[in-house]
Amino acid sequence: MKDLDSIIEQVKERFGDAVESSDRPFGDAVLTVRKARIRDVLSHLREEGFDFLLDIAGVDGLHLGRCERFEVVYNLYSLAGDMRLRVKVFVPEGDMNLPTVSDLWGSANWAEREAYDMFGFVFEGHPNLVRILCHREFVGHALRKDYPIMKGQWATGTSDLKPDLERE
Amino acid sequence: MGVEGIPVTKHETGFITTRLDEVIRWGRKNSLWPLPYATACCGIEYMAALSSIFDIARFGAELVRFSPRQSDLIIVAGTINYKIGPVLKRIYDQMCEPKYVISMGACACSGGFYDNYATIQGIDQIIPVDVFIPGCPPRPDAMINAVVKIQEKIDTEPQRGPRRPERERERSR
Amino acid sequence: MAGSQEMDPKELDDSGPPRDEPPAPVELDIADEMSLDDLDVEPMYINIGPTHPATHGTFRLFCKLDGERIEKAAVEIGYLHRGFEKTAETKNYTLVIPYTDRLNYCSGLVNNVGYCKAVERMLGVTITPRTEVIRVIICEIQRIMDHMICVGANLVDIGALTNYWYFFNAREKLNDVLEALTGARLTYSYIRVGGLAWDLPKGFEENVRAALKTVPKAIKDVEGLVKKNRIFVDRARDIGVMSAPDAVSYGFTGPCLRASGVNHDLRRKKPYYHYDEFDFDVVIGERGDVYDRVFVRIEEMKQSLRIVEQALKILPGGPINVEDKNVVLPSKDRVHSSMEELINHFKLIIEGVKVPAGEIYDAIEAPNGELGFYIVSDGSGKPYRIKVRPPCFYLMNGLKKLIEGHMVADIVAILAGLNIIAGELDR
Amino acid sequence: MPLGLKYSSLVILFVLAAAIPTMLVGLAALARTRRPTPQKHTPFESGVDPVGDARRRFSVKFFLVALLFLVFDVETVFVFPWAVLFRRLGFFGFIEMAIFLVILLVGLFYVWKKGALEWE
Repeated sequence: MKDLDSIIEQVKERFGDAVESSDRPFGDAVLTVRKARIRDVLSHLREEGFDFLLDIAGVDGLHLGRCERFEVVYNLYSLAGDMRLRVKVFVPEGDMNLPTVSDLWGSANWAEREAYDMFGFVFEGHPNLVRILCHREFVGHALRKDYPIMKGQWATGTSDLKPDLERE
Repeated sequence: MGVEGIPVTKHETGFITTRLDEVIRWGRKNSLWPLPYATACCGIEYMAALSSIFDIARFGAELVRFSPRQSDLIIVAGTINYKIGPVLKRIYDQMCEPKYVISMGACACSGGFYDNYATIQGIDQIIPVDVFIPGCPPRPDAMINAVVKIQEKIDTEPQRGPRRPERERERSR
Repeated sequence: MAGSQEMDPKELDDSGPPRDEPPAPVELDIADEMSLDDLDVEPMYINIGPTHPATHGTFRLFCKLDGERIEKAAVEIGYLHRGFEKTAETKNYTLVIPYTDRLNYCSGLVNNVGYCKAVERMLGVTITPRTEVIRVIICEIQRIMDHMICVGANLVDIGALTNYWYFFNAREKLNDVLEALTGARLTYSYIRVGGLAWDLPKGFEENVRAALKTVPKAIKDVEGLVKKNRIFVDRARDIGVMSAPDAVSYGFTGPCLRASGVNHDLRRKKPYYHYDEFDFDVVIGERGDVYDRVFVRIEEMKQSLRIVEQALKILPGGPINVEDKNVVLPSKDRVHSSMEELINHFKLIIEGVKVPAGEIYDAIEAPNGELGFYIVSDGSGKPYRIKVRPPCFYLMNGLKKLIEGHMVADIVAILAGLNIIAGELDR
Repeated sequence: MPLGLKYSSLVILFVLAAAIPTMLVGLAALARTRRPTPQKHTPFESGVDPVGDARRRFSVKFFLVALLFLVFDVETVFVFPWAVLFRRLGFFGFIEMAIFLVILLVGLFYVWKKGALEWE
């Protein structure tokens, strides 16, 4: 099993400019990848032994003053090599779609639905991209920095799940 | 027949006479079947209240029914957010009269410390509530005290005929 | 149509076939024209909604049934979404601690420890040995209590009610110990960034040992009732089987992953807080069905008992808080006496702990699995973004694959085996 | 013994059988507070909008299970009167009932082997 640095080196020279930077804040390995090649990097890492996709975290960097506003963080873990790696993607506000990875890992299915529900990332190819936490009549995306914290929205009824059966 | 709390007149031949209302009140008071609307942490404290140490069975409220048709006391234990609001409203509507509501815990009473876009700030915005229990989560004895308060409320109400017609001001959204 | 000869009765009685030879069988070839599957089978849609004994009030299943067998299922959650992550962005680091209590409310202290461990690593603060061992003790006690609620509720859903009483009585004894320590029964908020709120009360060790005596007895009672019980074995064996590769792909962690035979336990893989010094073994199941999940949890309770015994033996003395003035509040008497401590006290309270800018992911082995906190901080006293990695979310993600093909009655067993806690599921 | 007295226990049985349900329902009708609302008449489906109505075709296997239950339930109905007179019937009654039970046991094994008890 290769160790973490050699895998990062391998990803760097294989994908070249797609890998923007790789640093180690507080000791965690983080790889920042360009949006265009995110799916290839992730499937490559999947073959490298990162069989756990622990979490997909969306971040709205409105006040952090970064190059792009949004950011999606894939949190990977390799069971055999006991290695943790975070792959970050910067997503501009205008173009929010990303390729889905729900066919690589089963856990991505709901993680992407939550990122869509909370931030509005559109994951192309996701079998059933609908809201998961807020109710289906919710307008807007709750965890964006410009969404007022106190703006509650009433739900008039419960959602009909029959179309969900076929899509999933 | 030593059933305390019921005004009875004893006759030498051993049978008693009492008003029908009193018997109905005694029956209802001591067999409140709760519908545990336990969504969050208060649900665990509600389970503790059901367990044999705090033992809510002493007050007759132990038989937990999950269908609104068979329950006459709904205990909302936990946070009610905008997604489950319509469900709670429908369950309350489908309960048969006479029905009582206990709002258990700060989240149910006033939204607790979740004052944000997701939580309904108090279930009395959607259903009329009889007894509020403060606390996050309230101790099981506070839960039992609420059931006793409901029983006292039953004591002071007419048991037959239209009940609280004016109270049914349902601000359904 | 099928060649049915017209037999008029007159001809039948005199020239009928001789008595001993049976009449030629009439082949009815209706069967092969109408095969079974073009009978118009009408699927039955059933909704096992939020208010249902099996769903503990907070999630909803919509199933397409063929008789009793489930063909397709749609799972909907979000009925306890309380906006924790949005509210946490408006609170400073210390004020978020009571919110983490309500994530997995069956074991509040483990969430506190997980959150504070992430923040402490960001601050670069190493906590005192006494606090580490105290955190290990209360985390293991909470693990026992969480498993008790899960297994108790699981067996109630399957129908074995008495185990619920056995476990809840033992749990009350443990809860009294933690109530003496923290003052609360469920939402403890006892851990602080950089240490603990206050030190252990006198006689804590004896109370813990006395309370822990009731646990093996309760476990023995429940195992006696359930381990070889024909009904339970039929309801739980080979029901909701999750193979190891699928469990890994769906992000299963904790008892449900170990029940599928994968040896992954953060306390062994990435030992924190002296876990490598305690000898306990990681409990592994073989088939990954409901039976294994229940009994992996029961075995884990026994291992946690061993850990607490060993931890109580090596409990060191010394301070419980880090000697770092911009992390931990100074003690009250010094605040009243010296001006500089007073200023430090107010600065810490109002602005909160100043965490250096950056991002971190730190995970802890919670009773349900790997509970991780991904914290982004912009250097101010308030966290910029907290993303919780809830183990239940990914267990629930795998539920659809678990129940399809099973019977409606198995949903209840599988659901309860996963121990879904809504506070952590919907945050 | 006059005719009426001989069958008096039967008459009392019918009177009780008629009296108890009517008394229960009657008292309930007397004591309850009646307030029919449209929401109360919608079917309860765990709190969400009900899907379809209850009059749907369902699998024949349910009918099979119901039939099996009926057969063995009626069997127990026959066993009760026998059990009451067990002493007086003596050995002859025992043999009679044993034959009756064996026949039904054969039926049960047949059903078991045919797999009607499993759901599939």
